[in-house]
Amino acid sequence: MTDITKQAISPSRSLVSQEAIQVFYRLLAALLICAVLAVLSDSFLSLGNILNVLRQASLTFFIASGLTLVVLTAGLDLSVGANVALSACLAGTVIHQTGSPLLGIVTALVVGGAVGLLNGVMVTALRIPSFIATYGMLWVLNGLTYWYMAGDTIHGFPAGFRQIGSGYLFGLPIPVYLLLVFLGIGTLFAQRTIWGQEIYAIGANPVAARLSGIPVTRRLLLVYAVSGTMAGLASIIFLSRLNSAEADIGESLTLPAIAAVLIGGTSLFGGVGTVFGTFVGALILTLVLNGMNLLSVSANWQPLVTGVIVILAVWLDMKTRRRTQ
Amino acid sequence: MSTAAMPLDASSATPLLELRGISKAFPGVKALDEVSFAIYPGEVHMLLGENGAGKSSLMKVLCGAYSADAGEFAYKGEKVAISSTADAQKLGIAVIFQEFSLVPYLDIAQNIFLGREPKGRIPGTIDRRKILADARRVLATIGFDIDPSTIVEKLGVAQQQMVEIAKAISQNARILVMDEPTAALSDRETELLFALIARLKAEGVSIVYISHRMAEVFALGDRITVLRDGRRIDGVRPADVTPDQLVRMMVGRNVDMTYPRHFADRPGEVLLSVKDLTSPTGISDINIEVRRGEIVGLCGLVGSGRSEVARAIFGADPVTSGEIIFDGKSISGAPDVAARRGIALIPESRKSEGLALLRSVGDNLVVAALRKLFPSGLFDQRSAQRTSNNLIRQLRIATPSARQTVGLLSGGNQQKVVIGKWLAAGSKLFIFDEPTRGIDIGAKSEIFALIDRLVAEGAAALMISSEQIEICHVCDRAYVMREGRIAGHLTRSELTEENIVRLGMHHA
Amino acid sequence: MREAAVVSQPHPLQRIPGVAIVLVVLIALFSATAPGFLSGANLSNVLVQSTILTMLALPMTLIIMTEGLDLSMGAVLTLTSLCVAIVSLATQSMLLGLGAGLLVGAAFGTVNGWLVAILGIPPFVATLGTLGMAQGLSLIVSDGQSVVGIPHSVRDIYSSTLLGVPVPIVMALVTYAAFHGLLYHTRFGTYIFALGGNREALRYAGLSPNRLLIAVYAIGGAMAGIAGLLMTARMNSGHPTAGLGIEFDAIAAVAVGGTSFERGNGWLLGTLLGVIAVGVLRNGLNLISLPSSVQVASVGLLVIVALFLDGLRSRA
Amino acid sequence: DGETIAVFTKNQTNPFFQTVRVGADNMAKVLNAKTLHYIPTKPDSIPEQLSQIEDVVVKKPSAIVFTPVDYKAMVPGVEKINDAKIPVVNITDRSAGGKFLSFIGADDYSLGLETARYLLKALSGKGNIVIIEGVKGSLTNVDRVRGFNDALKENPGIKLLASQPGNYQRLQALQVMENLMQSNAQIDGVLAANDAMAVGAIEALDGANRKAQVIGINGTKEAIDAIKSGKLLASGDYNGFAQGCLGTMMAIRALREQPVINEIVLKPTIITQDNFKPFDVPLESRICPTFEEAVKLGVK
Ligand SMILES: Nc1ncnc2c1ncn2[C@@H]1O[C@H](COP(=O)(O)OP(=O)(O)OP(=O)(O)O)[C@@H](O)[C@H]1O
Ligand SMILES: Nc1ncnc2c1ncn2[C@@H]1O[C@H](COP(=O)(O)OP(=O)(O)OP(=O)(O)O)[C@@H](O)[C@H]1O
Ligand SMILES: [Mg+2]
Ligand SMILES: [Mg+2]
Repeated sequence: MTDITKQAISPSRSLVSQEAIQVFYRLLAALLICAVLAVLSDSFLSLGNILNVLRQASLTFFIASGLTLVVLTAGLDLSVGANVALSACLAGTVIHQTGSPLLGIVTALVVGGAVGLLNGVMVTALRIPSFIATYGMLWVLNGLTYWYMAGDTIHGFPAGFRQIGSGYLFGLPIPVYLLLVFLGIGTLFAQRTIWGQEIYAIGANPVAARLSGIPVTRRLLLVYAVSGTMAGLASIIFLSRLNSAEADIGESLTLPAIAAVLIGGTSLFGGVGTVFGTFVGALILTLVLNGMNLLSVSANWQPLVTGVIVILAVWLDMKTRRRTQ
Repeated sequence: MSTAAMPLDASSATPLLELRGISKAFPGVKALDEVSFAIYPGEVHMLLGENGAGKSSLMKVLCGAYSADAGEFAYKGEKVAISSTADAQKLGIAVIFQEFSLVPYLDIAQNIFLGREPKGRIPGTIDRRKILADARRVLATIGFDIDPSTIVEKLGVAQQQMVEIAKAISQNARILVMDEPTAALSDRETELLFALIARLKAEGVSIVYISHRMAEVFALGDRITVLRDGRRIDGVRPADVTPDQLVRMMVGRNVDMTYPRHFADRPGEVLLSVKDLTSPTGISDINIEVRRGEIVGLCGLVGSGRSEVARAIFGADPVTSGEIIFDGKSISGAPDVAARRGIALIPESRKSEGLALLRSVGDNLVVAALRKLFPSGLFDQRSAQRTSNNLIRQLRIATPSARQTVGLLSGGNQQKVVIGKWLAAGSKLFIFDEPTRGIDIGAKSEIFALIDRLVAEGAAALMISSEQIEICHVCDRAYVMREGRIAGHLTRSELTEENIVRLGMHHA
Repeated sequence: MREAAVVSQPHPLQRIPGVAIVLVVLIALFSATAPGFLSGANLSNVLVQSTILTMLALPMTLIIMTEGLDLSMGAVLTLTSLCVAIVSLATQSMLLGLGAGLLVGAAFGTVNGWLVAILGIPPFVATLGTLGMAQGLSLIVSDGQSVVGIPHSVRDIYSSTLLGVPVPIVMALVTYAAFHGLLYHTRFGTYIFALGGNREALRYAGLSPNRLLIAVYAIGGAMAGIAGLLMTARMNSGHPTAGLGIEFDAIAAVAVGGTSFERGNGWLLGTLLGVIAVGVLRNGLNLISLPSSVQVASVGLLVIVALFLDGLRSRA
Repeated sequence: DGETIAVFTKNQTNPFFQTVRVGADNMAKVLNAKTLHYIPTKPDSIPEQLSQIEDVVVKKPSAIVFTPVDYKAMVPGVEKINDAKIPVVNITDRSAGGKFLSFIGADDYSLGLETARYLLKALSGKGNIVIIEGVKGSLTNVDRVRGFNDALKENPGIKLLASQPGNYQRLQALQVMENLMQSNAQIDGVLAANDAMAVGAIEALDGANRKAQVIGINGTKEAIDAIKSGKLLASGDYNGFAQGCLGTMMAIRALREQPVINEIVLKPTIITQDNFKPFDVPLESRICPTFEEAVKLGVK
């Protein structure tokens, strides 16, 4: 037996996985940003502000968490923002017409999920590259929403419904609880179920995954549907938090969500990344914007700073990965 | 095959190129450990060793693709530096790589002369007429009759290998390295290649030849260098050794190359029965039966449609008509259905179809068995780790740990991982498509022993191999394919290389 | 054995992408339903409107062939357009303006290439980052305001004609010819195929894939600079958000034009067809005046239908 | 009769432009003409509006009612319309160049000034204020914010804490407001450059259980509902409906060779709890002003 095989039998020395290390680095970066902000601004460390950051991060996270799964399969979903807009507008209408928030929530989830499923069908059955298919879908959804809303705003929802987005429970905003719940579910799903493992395998090599007996088409449909459903969920949070919906709300949501996924260390080539990383990515992005608000930095600088952070995050990720390998 | 030039006496001439004390380490692996290696003018120098012994790495160092951590080069006795492929090319070194280095959407001519295109009249442009003419000439010298303006993407594996050879030849190299050039070639092309080697050698070109096929070693080699675990073990001449001795040097122990099997007296019940199978990929009216406890061969020439049969049975390709009955029940549909019912396919291209190259060895080993290992649907990292460590031990996969990225393993060890993942899945029927391609002799016998054990325990195997001798050694019986159809069936007693070739050829 | 030399070349018709079919259908449809669609003035309209996108989609084709992507193109176009405006305003010279645009564009392209090739950052991420930077710089240099009062020589680029052909069309044609020659008849073009198809092959051939890659991205940036001149000329002003998002149109044109995102399989003529299809669709819908929401959905549908047709044909 | 009027607006998403379009449609119906709407598919896209102009010039509508997406960058487009000799009326944002039959718009500066004054009066001239700006560089935003600031100058007792952009977007305004509340313990008033941002700011205040007087601009339905329920102090009415009506009216009158008014700058109305009733009706059932009323409006 060769030396190399002997090594193989001895149990692997490092107990912590590569992914855990990468997420740890990210948390460190987030803490560093916090430290800098705490020095620069007195109000940063107040409880209110921290809850603020968490609540703002939660919206990005809901969209980005579903997107993470899609990106893990080496796909992309550019339609999430437009999906949020359509789901929010339809759900808003249903709540208005029926007075039932529950029906509205169901509508948003169903619409969001259906749009996601349709994306999945385009990617699997029609074999259109996801990047292009979902870009097409983005405009189709925008067209639908614009037509449906005709420039109107839907607003004013029952107080109970509004609690979801703006209420508090034991001093914490309710979206933060939702965030923790979905962070848990997402992490368990990706790391602790065989479906999650299959998704990683598909992202790493779809052909090999298929020939390993993984039902690739069904898993991809699932992943896109989940991404769509999470967009539907985000639309609920949006509705209940802003108490209104209009056609253009999705426009500014997609790129930050993608940025959060990337800052979180998920690779666009598929097969690498974690939902928790995405959470930290959303947190970093929100912290930076929050900091710029607190320090009254001109908004002109925001795109530039975001761009630099995305590049820096991915570059550092690659650097640290190579070193620990 | 007889070769014209006599092997040179190593002591009487200065080597054309000498590598001294070359070391190269990758994270977790010492690929080369103070290897010295000399190439003399006009010789065919065989480089042997197990999978992962460091052969390809040494050649990559030689051609400047990898830079060595330590060691030096001497060209005709003078010290030189080879720090880039350009340096190597200046010294007249050309390589036929184990992994193809062709560009899919360029034509054959552009591929052959990549980086050395004849200049056109306008600066920066290519003289199209000249490049085609030159390519035609090179293709003619290797006896490959094809239009050089054909896009490489459209070529089969064997044809691509021929282009690869043409590309290396066209550099008028003084040292030509061939890394397992015949692994993808059929007999005809192999013969062409051997004739070419003889001609080049007569012209004084030195050839370094890496192969896992014993027959080639003795047919072609003037000298043999054996590597093991990144170290040079010995340099010998073919006349001075027996195959068994060579294997011993490579593996460090005795290996029985007749692959002993426990043939069952009585075949078991029918496990797979394929009836009149036709598929759009070009196979028709296939009738095959495989019983428990059997290894059934599927042979024929490259392109005869063996892989297509395998894929159709596994559900990877669609089926136009016919029926596949597995374990008493009709089966149709996708690979996931077949896999769940207990069929395993070890595909022919491990890199593109068999492995997730960027994932770890462990991840790849359990991927086909997830459903079996974790029936609850809940995945447990520890138990997955245990399974993969067991497989690594059982298959003697050379890897620093289950966490190693599978793409960094040597070719043979990658192949073991592909086979390993189906062992964990507990399949009943194993379809092997060229399971030993690129695998060293030691590993080969291990794999055959493994297959033997599987079928002895009640599984069955359908095995595709281009090496007829393997089919003859290990199969209970075999089907021979020709042009997408079953041309004949050979029982154990009829199973000889002559019979396979006779049935497989045109108008036999 | 099968005869080695028999390799079936695809029928030339097989190369026609779905978008060509869609284009023919659209032209037939609009000719029948939209009065004035076939008039010379309108056709010239469609072509002139497509020029800026053409000048971006062609280099985008090369970039996608290297298995890359340039999301920053729209933002860089915006920035170069502003640079053209600001510099030509300050110097009253169109050429200096163009020079500034080219310089800034090529600089951004080079940075993209450097990030992708040297730092090894995935193209999507690298160019998403530079998108933000270019957008930020646009806002900062203009402080969010339009730049007006630029010299007439700039504006004339867009509105004058050469031998009766509008100058933007001439520029686009020259660009197409240049890219065609570059990709199919030069060594550099050959290497672009190799950058996406098999980068190792380049390395073994003694060429530096990194330098080539940087060059490809730099060309993309420089083209954004030239397109920036057209854009400024068209608006007779510079504006800090004018070009945002156009990169997606360029990518869509490349994708429907039959260039795949893998293995270096690119087709410039297909890209041109894609650009024209987008132009014809927008123009025709304006002429028959369907509800605006239909127009919003139309490009999305075009992309999906064209690629769906491609999928059907490749399976048949 | 039967003239087609091409109406150009900036986007399909802002409720304000919907009121413009409905106004134009209502007026066209009254005068027996037809409208065709041209709206960029990407909100406020300059190249798209330029292309639409080029396409429309081929189609040759009887007249054009035009809102430039950018008042400077669209000048070449307007010149194209002029070259094609199609009569064109400028509404909402005043174009920096080109020839128009008339201009119908609101004065963003006085709108900002008056609305801010109303709020400052409600605060009795003292307290802490934040401004939430619209899209940087857009004409409407520049003038509105200038109006806000001038109103602040008249009240030395007022302290301006911050002036941050919310890009006319509800969510961004909400988040900006949340963040500003962290660094400022006491905020008494919020000047928002449109209603969507004002409502976003109110949601942020509600969420933090804090109170402040908020004003917005546009007089949208949602703002009126908020005024009704006492959450919003006031909204400056930009009168998009009247702009759409009057723009179309002038275009059609010019075609029919009737006299037109060269310029109408609608005076700001501050919609408050006291006067919201007339605005609280569905758009479609609102009635366009007559020419006689318009004449009165046109008088400076
Ligand atoms: N780029 C690399 N990074 C890390 N390890 C590598 C790399 N290339 C080779 N190795 C390791 O170096 C060792 C030697 O590999 P090499 O490819 O030279 O073997 P080989 O003798 O050619 O084997 P085979 O017969 O299977 O082709 C193996 O253990 C392999 O895993
Ligand atoms: N002579 C040839 N001309 C063109 N293509 C060929 C030729 N030979 C083989 N191919 C291609 O090579 C691939 C392998 O052939 P195929 O799978 O049909 O045969 P096989 O009997 O399974 O051979 P293998 O032993 O390589 O698996 C196919 O894609 C086939 O199209
Ligand atoms: Mg090797
Ligand atoms: Mg085969």
